[in-house]
Amino acid sequence: MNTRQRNIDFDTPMIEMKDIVKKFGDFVANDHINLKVHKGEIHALLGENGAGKSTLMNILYGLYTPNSGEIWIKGKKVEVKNPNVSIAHGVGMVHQHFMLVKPFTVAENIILGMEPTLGFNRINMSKAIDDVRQISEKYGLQVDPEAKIQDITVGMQQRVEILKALYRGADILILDEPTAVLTPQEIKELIAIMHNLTEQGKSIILITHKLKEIKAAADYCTIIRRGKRIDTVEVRSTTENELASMMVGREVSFEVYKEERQAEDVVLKIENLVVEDNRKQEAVKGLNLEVRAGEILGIAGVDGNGQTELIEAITGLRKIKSGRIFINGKDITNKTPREVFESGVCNIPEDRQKHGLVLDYTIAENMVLENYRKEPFSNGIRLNFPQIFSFTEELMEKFDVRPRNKDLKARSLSGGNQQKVIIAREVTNDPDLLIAAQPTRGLDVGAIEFVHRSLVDQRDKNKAVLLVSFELDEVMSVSDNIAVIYEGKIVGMVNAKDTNENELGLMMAGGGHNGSEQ
Amino acid sequence: MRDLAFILATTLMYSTPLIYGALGAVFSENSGVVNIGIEGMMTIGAFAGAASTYIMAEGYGHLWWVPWVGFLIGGLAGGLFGLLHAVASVTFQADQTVSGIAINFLAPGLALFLSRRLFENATTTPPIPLDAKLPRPLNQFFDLSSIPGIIFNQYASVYIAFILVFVSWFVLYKTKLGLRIRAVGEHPKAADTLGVNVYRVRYFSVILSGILAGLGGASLSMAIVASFRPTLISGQGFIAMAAMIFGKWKPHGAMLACLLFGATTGIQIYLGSPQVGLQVSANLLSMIPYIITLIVLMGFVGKAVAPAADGIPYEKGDR
Amino acid sequence: PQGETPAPAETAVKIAMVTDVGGVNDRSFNQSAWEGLQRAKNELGVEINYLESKQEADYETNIETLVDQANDLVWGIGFLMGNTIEEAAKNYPDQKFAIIDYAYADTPANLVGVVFKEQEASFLVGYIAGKMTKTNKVGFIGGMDFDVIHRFHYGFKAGVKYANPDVEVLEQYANAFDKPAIGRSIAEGMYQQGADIIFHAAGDTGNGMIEVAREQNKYAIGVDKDQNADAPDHVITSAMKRVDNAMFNIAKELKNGNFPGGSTVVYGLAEGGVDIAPTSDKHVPADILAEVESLKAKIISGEIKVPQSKAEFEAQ
Amino acid sequence: MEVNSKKEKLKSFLINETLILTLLSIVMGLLVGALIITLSGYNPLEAYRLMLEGIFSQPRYIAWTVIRATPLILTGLSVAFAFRTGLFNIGAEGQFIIGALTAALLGYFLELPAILHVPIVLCGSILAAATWGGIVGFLKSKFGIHEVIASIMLNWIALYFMNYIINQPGFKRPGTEASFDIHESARISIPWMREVLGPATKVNWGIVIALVITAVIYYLLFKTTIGYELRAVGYNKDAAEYGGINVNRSIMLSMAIAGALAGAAGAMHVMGVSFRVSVLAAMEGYGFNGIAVALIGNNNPFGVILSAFLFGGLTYGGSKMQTIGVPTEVINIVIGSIIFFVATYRIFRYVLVLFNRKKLQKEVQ
Ligand SMILES: Nc1ncnc2c1ncn2[C@@H]1O[C@H](COP(=O)(O)OP(=O)(O)OP(=O)(O)O)[C@@H](O)[C@H]1O
Ligand SMILES: Nc1ncnc2c1ncn2[C@@H]1O[C@H](COP(=O)(O)OP(=O)(O)OP(=O)(O)O)[C@@H](O)[C@H]1O
Ligand SMILES: [Mg+2]
Ligand SMILES: [Mg+2]
Repeated sequence: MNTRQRNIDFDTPMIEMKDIVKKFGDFVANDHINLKVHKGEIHALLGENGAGKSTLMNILYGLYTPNSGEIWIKGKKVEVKNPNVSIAHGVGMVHQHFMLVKPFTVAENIILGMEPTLGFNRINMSKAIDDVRQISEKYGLQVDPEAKIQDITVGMQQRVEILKALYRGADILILDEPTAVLTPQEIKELIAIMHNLTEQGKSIILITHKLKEIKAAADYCTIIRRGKRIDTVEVRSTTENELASMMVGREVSFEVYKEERQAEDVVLKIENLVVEDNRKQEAVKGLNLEVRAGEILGIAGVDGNGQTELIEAITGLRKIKSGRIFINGKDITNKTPREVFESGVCNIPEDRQKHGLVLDYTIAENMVLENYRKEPFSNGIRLNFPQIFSFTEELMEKFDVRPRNKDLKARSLSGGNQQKVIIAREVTNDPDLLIAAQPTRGLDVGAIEFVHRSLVDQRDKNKAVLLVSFELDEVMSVSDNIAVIYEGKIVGMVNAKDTNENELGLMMAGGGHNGSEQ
Repeated sequence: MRDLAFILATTLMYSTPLIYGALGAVFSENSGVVNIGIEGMMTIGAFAGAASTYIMAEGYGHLWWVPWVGFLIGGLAGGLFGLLHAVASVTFQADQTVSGIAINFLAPGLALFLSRRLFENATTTPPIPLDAKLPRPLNQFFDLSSIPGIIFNQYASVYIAFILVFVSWFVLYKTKLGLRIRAVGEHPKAADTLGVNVYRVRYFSVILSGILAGLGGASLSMAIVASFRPTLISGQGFIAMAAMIFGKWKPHGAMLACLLFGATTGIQIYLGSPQVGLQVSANLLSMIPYIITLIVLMGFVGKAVAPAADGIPYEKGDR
Repeated sequence: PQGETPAPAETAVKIAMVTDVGGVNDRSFNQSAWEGLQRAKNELGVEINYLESKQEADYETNIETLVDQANDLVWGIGFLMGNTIEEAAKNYPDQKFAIIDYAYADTPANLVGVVFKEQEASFLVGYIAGKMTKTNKVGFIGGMDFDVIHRFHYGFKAGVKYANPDVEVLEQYANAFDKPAIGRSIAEGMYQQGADIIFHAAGDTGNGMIEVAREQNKYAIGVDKDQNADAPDHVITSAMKRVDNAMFNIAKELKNGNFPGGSTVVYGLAEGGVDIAPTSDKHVPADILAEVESLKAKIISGEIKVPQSKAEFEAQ
Repeated sequence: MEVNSKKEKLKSFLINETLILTLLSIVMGLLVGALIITLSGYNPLEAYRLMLEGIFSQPRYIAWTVIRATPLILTGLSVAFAFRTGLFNIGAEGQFIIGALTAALLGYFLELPAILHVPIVLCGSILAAATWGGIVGFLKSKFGIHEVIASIMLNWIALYFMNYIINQPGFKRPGTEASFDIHESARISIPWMREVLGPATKVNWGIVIALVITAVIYYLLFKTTIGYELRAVGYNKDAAEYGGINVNRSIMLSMAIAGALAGAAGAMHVMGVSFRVSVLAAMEGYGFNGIAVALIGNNNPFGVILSAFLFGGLTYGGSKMQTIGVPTEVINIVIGSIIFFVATYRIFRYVLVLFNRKKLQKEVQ
């Protein structure tokens, strides 16, 4: 798959990190880590959630100061006190969580900190826009410099992030999980861009949890486990399974094992649903859908085709313009979120920090976010904390939430563990319909395996599961049936066993030819 | 017509100190630091402006620069408390509301304390001589009793306020500095990763906010009246803060909100004046500005959104 | 505080006062009261002290603190303390109290209420205004709609009318004692309407008015104290309330053992309790001042009865 | 084991970091005050002795401190409660006024036996102030008006409204600028305490009621489903909505409760101390001081009690420093400094770290 011509210059090390140690309090996030990246190389970092990848890169970029260790950039020892130093030495970083100022335009975000000016400190905006156009053409990263960030897609935002680095003349790019929020199409484009960049002599450090991407993009891969470097391997000569087991320290299965079973009664029924998005445009346009008990229905589709609005409409977070929604034959159209929940719908939300958790509540408090009014957690008035605590402890054990401390605030958990808390809560409610939106985004393979297992378990308990994901692999391996959404409508319905990426990709692109190259 | 001119003149006069205060709040909050200490900063500015001008006028006679220096001293005094607020809320990542409230106790306390030390135990300063007050630049062009005269017979501080609104808008939306201030207020970490010094930008903005608020206080004690009194500010700092929110954290918006407030006060005074001869309780008339403000808010203004990082202390290396 | 009597005699009389929220140096009646006590210290050798109030809740505790300090007489300054002082007098029957600006229907024996005939001084400044106006329009700015302010208001109107029935009085209440910007606006409006002299009874709010007079070179009339110093060329006179005299007199009577407990003492022109400012001769022509003197006599003799409320004014 | 952990809990409750840092802040604030007093030419020790004596030397003084603290507990609680639910209640001042006014009206115009009169006056005032606070919540949830603007406007409206009502004939006591006194039956004084503590000391049941209300609020906020909902909305509206909580209703409820608390402060002030309402020329500051009290108390109901006592003690005892001439604004400077140090508690950590580093260096040498 990785078919490009490699042009690594092994005589020119761009980055050398030697014996880096970083502690947060007593916790050792980086434990004597070494890393070497050459000119023209794409070097992947692989590790479980919380292994210390982002920490290491933040050190390289000057956001954290290491407790000990040395950093050499282009053969010179550098003390990276702050990002200004690393930027000056040609290091650019695209962060795991986007560092974009939402109300600003693309151009404003790119030039921030290095603004071209006229007299009076005035920003030379037309020059800025021209500059942005130029570099975006040079590296094949198309963007509209005058669009506001809040109005463009995540894929576009990703490009802006890369352009920010390139605008500063970076020749070493750190990409921290750049693909976590991208659609398959966008990922493909990004990998092409990365190869294009290395051809122009840039080096890239790529962090990702997706082994397929590492195989497709990277030359070398350094594996980190619990803050320690395990090994650095040549990607070409290592299989995905080897990478995964080095990272987790055990065998990981990628196949989602599930038994055949017969779907039963219709649980969710949607008729001619029309929903508007925030800008009052119709995002869902007359959609029909059925999900049955004992079935995992996957919804495949490119981001922005109405998935978000569809889920919000079902769960009561968004008003419906027309159409009807039924759960077990009961009409829940335009009911409140609580009424929808009461009728047996649970939801693993797309944005776990915005909707899924009250970050300043403890894990225990978060575990009863929907159930706090019910027995045994309260008598309707008084919260029964002993019950809430024992329930939480039980779930944390069962779903392996780490660290095992119910009194911690949700904020202090890693992303993967935050997701586990939500899944534990939603699955334990034992809903007739479980909706899972992007449930594995940003999770490591071990955690992904766990999430998939949980979804299949629900199905096996004869519950209905609606899975929405931008990852075709996930949709194909977990679902029984797949519905393809395009421009607010279901444009195709296939059995997961009888389809392939090509067919789905074609439908996801509205039947056109765009997604059909694979 | 004359009545309208009167209302307009009152509007300009009354809204001026509010505009300074509101602009101060605009800068601070756009950089992500809530400043509820505007009230205190205005108080200390009012004192420092009036007291220093009086002392200089005593010492140097009535030279042209005396009021200007006094005005600046008023601003600097406010700026000093801006610095204090910045130390607390930027360096020590204090809860910004707490620090602002502290300033609302400290600044007026210090103003009274200094006043007693300087002026024989008096909590009010002696009046500034007329020719040591700020000038009234357009005064000589219009006959005082003519309609333009009524409207434009204003102190320089009034015109400066409006110039500052434009300058603030220009700085915030057209300059490098402004881009950085707003970036720091929206997403400090993003700015930090691009090498923008978040702390320095916030220090700058908060100190500037104090200076503007201080000028606002001085515009009251050196133009509208000619002395400092303990009750001089009495809540105007809070009104200015409300105006800043009303104006959606923008200089021009805040200005419009201040003008609305000034205009309704003008209408209130006009309705209570002998020529209207309305037989309505003064207490009911006094409610007018506040009620109209609420009604306008209900009718015209949608949800106001603060800068995303407003009120959140920035800590390097935080998640 | 500033310098207690050095080596007080064993039997030194101790007098103390609780100020209103304005504080002791408010350039107004609190300060005037303190000056009265200071004069009593200098001339009568009494020991004096004060406590400032920051808010209404301080009145009671300040009074109690002064009672604890074994003062012979405790003053409350300002009618806002009326109820509190009355309660204190009932609670401490052996302690002497006095209050400025309050008259009780039924005064306890250990309490003296001191009130002023503000209307008399206001009448005089009204007369001056009525005589000196060139536009036949004068103005009055009231602070809040209080009875005390009404005395200034209608005394002034009566004085103007007495001087010249053709003179129109523009009247407006600012509904605040602490908003000079509003005082300023009202004054600007009145001067625009053609008034050339304005009298205020509005505390700090009136300050805005004096400022406009200064700027527009118009005349202003001050209140409570001689406010000429605030604008020497423009404040032509002031309706003075000699709180200092009252404080001094009561101190003297206390020292001589004839504390007028159980009564309301009224200070008018006759008692030297109200007057026009001594600096009036700077601006007011001598002939008018001479007429004012004769008016004083008529008021003292009761020949002229000055109204102190709207009802009384309209009845005349 | 059980007992031990309970002991531990109690210990960590009593000697927690917040408390220690707050105490340090108080000490620092007093030091700043001492500096100012010295600069004014007075003896700070003498001044502070007067203050402490003024608070503690007689039971009567302690009683006054309690009386002073009572309304502050409730306005502080009002602000703290709103903070906990994500709202800034800068409107406690106006809610206090509405509570006081309603108490004066009901206390004067109704004639009932005390057993009915007291609860009716109290409940009526609380209801009125809750409505007043609820308006802010309504404006916020219905029109998106920021609670800070709405509260500031309503503060002034409340002030002028009260002045207007007091001026109505039949309510205003002639010859005064205040209302008639409320009837004895509406008062919450404790007459026999006056025999003990001196006739002027207005000891009343307010403190007991305030402490009970505080406990109720603590329970409501942290132990009940309603508190769970309100806090969730305060932390994360989106997640709360997702969890089935009606966000708009929560905002209104929260502001109404905050209003009720400030209103209770106003009512108890009228029923226990002033017995009437007077025309106000300016804000009295109960609500604004409540903000300071809430913040010093770390928005914790029990912290609020302690900080209200601190605040009450400083203002009451501090006023006695005037006896040697120390001006009253020194107290404001002290309070301001304390709040400032509470805000910048990290200063102490910083100093501590520096100190430890030096010690370490010494050890190395
Ligand atoms: N600022 C911080 N303070 C304390 N602990 C931190 C901080 N940043 C990271 N950590 C901890 O350090 C560890 C490594 O975190 P890091 O973000 O580097 O993980 P990662 O490998 O990037 O994980 P992921 O794949 O989830 O992004 C985690 O356990 C995390 O909780
Ligand atoms: N102080 C001012 N004086 C005159 N005109 C101004 C001033 N401030 C702003 N303007 C005008 O108002 C316009 C709007 O300003 P700005 O671009 O900052 O608002 P915006 O971000 O578009 O706000 P919104 O999205 O709320 O409309 C500007 O194009 C400018 O011409
Ligand atoms: Mg990471
Ligand atoms: Mg979407």
